[in-house]
Amino acid sequence: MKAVVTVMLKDGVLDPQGKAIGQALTGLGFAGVGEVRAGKVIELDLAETDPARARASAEAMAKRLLANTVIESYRIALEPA
Amino acid sequence: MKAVVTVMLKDGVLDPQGKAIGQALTGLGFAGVGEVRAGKVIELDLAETDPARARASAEAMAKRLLANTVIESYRIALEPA
Amino acid sequence: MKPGIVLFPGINRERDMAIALERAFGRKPRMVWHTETELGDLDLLVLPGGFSYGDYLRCGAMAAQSPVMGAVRAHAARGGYVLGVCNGFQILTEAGLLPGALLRNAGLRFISADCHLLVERADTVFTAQYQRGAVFRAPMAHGDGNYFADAATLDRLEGEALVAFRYATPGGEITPEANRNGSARSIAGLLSPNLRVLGLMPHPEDLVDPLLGGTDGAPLFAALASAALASAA
Amino acid sequence: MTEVDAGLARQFGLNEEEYARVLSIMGRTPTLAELGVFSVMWSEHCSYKSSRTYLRQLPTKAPWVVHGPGENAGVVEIGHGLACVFKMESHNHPSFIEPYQGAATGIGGILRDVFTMGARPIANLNALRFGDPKHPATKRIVDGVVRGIGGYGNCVGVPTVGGEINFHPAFNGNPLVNAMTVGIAPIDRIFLSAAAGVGNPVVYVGSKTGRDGIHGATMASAEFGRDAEEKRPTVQVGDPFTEKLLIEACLELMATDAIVAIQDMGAAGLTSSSVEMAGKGGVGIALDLDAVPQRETGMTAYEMLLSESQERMLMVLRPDREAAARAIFEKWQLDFAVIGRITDTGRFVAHHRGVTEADIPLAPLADQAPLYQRPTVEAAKPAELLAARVENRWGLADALERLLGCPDLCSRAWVWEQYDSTIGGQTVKRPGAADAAVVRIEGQAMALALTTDCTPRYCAADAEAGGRQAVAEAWRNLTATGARPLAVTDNLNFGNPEKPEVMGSFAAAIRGMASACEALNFPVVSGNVSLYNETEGRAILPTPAIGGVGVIDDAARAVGIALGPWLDLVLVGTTKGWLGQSLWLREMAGREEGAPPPVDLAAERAVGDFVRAQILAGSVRACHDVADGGLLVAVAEMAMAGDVGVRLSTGPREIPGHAYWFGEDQGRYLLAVADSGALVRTAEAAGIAALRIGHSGGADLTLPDGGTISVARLRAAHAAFFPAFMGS
Ligand SMILES: Nc1ncnc2c1ncn2[C@@H]1O[C@H](COP(=O)(O)OP(=O)(O)O)[C@@H](O)[C@H]1O
Ligand SMILES: [Mg+2]
Repeated sequence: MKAVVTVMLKDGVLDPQGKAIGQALTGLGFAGVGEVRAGKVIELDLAETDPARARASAEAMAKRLLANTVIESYRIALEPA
Repeated sequence: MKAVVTVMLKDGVLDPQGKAIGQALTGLGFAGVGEVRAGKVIELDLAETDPARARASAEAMAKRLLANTVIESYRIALEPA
Repeated sequence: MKPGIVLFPGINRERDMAIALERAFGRKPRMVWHTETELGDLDLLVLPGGFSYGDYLRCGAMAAQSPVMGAVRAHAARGGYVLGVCNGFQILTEAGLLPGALLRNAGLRFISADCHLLVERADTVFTAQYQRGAVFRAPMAHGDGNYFADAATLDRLEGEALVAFRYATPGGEITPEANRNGSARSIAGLLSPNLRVLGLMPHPEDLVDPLLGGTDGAPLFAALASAALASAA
Repeated sequence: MTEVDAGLARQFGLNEEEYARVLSIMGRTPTLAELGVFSVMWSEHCSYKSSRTYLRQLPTKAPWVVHGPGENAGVVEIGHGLACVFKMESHNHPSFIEPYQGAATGIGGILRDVFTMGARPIANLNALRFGDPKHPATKRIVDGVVRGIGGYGNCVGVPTVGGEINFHPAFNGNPLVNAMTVGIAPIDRIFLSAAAGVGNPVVYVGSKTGRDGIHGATMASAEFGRDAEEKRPTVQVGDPFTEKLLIEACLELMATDAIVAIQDMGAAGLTSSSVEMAGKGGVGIALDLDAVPQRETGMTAYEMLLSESQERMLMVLRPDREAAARAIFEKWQLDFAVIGRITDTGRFVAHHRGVTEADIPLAPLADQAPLYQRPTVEAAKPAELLAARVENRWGLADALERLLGCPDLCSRAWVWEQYDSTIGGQTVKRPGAADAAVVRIEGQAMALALTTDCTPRYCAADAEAGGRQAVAEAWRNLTATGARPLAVTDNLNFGNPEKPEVMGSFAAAIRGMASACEALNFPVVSGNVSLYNETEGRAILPTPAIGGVGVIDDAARAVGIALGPWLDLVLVGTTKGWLGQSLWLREMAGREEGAPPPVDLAAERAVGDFVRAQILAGSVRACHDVADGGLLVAVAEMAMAGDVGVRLSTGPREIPGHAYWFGEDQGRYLLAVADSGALVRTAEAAGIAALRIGHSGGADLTLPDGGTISVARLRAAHAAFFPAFMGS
């Protein structure tokens, strides 16, 4: 299966990149742009075919390496490979 | 509405970060990890409430700034704010 | 010709560049703020190194969208001279003034070290005071200097001989070890088809003073200055 | 609403006695915000309550000292109408919790301490101590800290030109990240923090305020109800882009006459900056917290007063210059808000949503701040370890190769190649090129020499000797480039001050530092104290890190360590063969024993002044002080830097070979000269020990015990550790 792990800074943690992107978009004349948050996405091709087990191992990878849980939160989405 | 713009390197563009993550995961003992791709995600709070128009402006932002189409492709997902 | 340095928020090598230009031209370059749209009588525009907009999102992406870039484009279209170093090179590619893009260094780490550059062309206003095939030293200081373009573009660049410099060994060989950031075909510097726009990653402006370890970078600025005299005459 | 009582005060770090003092000052129960203010102002970090009495022992004066301790950074005169502004500060705990952001925000904080005073930062250094490379956490911490320092420093465009790194198991759970910034300012344009001018606007500039790093106590107190989650103190994230804009905007404003006083918002942010500014000025200050630029919604007065959001400054302006100042900050796209006024009440007052959240008399807040004379116990000093009592089973070549490859002596290129060391176009001696970094001052012939030094293993064995040695080594490293040492900043990293043996080592280290600063006329002008550095209840090695600054009037006269061919190598200074606490003893014999090498301050000064004179006279091609690893390691370092071999002569018969070549006797330098005869004669005439020990040439090190090893092989051994350890 394919697991898509999205890693974002936790709420309340300063996101300098998102802030700069938001200012730039407004500067380019895009109206109605509110808060902008920037994060990472990691797409994993997993040999695992069972969704539950695939999610579990993606979960473990996120905790262990993909996300820095001191400042980041993550979410996982599964797609058939 | 909320627009989530996901930006990935195009196939054929070397992704050393994805490669390094893949190696690290295997090194940590995670089995069955195939190709790994690393990308960016930008979450935008938009004042726009009409999905079609929200998507159109996110599209324009991606083309203009958020993605460099020489090396990157992007996809847009909309969520109710 | 009159040199100007274009300043974007977060640029930080403008002082180094101003020193190198003043040494060669004998006069201070004009500083151009990113919101200016009238460049007056400037005929060399330099986009210096640094971290415009913090290198957030993509190096050079936001700077490439600033008001002054319209004027820079027009200047280039008129056949004016443009030099982009490091972040300046990244901005030129993001603005489409040079092809390709600069990706994260292959090793995923910032590299601050001297490199050696093989001169591929000595028949440009930028490189006239180097010999073709000569090798010179320059400090590099970047995290995203890994030049990328698709195969077709690379072949065209080679075919039209638009590669100005390649990473090489001190002896002038092109090797993977000498190409520390992983650039395609070891490309360190690129020219526009009319040879009037040059972008390169390393910093010749930081090697123009014997006290700082050498003057390998000086010929680039001397060449521009003497072209200036020629055009003035 | 949270109930304020002794219990909550305890959670906020105030003991009964301290809370009683709060009650008597206030004459009532303080509000939550007031309690927060007292707790941070009276914290160890802000009040120096355990260390203050000792810091007073440090010499802080010299004719060239313009501002000593007490300002945001120290200021010394360097000539040509210029002043050098510098300070060192720790970010140890944050760097353990989140290595990248902890180190990055440490750089941001020390930069602000320097440009707050009107100086353009021209160089950064960092003194790092990590745990055992074999400890599972060490690699991650090294990676994050190095990336963080580079990520912030490279982006703001200040060259990182030097520093030091040690590894030791005592730092496993508590790395030390001490960052030093050096700046240059016109001597008549130094900005201070003492507020003045009743009615003058108090202006906030920089980033918006969030709930970053709010007093850890907040988390401890459960009373915050439903949305406790969002109120958790969050790790501070650095924004070097905003810092760069802040530097340029502040320096642009400082070129005008708009600023009455200015202060960075460091630890305890808005509270400590406004309290310090008003307190130093002997005035009062009234803040309107509704005007504070806020990043998050629903922030309370308590949160705004204690937030440690980065990249913020507080200024008192001349009222007639407010508009001009605002224009500058808007040009740089930074927040600019008038958040209060200077008053004549002598009180710190904060209003929020129509409520007076804090109203504290400033004088007692400062004067009655706790001051402790903590009990001290000083460990017995270890006896000298006689060389004769240490048997040697290794040839010089084998020992040298192993020492050069050990974590404490190996090449740091992997680290400094991630730091931009050339930006600014003034770096005369880059990392690795000389004993101190040499950075020319733009538009001048003169340059600064910069170094950081401390040998924690010496301090652990004998804190007084170690403190003295740290100062002496900094002085020596500056001298070895030809520079005239001017002053030091320090960063005193120790364990829990409530433990008598920790406080004893602190007292002893200060004594040692003070004696060296005195004897070398090398005053302390700024610094920082970091206590409670403990690993699982075990204290770190005492680490009084010293940052040294010197000046060399003609940068062209500065020398490095790179040896050229066909030169004589002359050892200047006295060698006894001191193996106690040496790296040879630890790495080869596996023993960490004995007294550390003593520093004879009179000899130190005489030898150093002699060496400097020789360098400035122009006869010295290269110079290197003899430090960690001893004489043979110093020779090898010069050979590797110059990529040339050396043929060494046999040492004195009376000293065992391993003690002579690897002993760490202090106060010694290696000089490379064309004609050793002349040098040795002048030295003798001056009563200085000088001995020709070898001659350069070829590609090998030819050793007196008959062994030979190629410089190429030494380089390989030297370069191997970091890439192998970090896996790249
Ligand atoms: N170990 C020390 N030696 C000398 N001066 C010190 C030391 N520790 C702190 N200081 C001085 O005390 C003052 C307050 O230090 P600190 O709280 O770190 O300042 P800031 O809050 O501006 O960072 C500064 O002037 C600093 O130089
Ligand atoms: Mg300060």
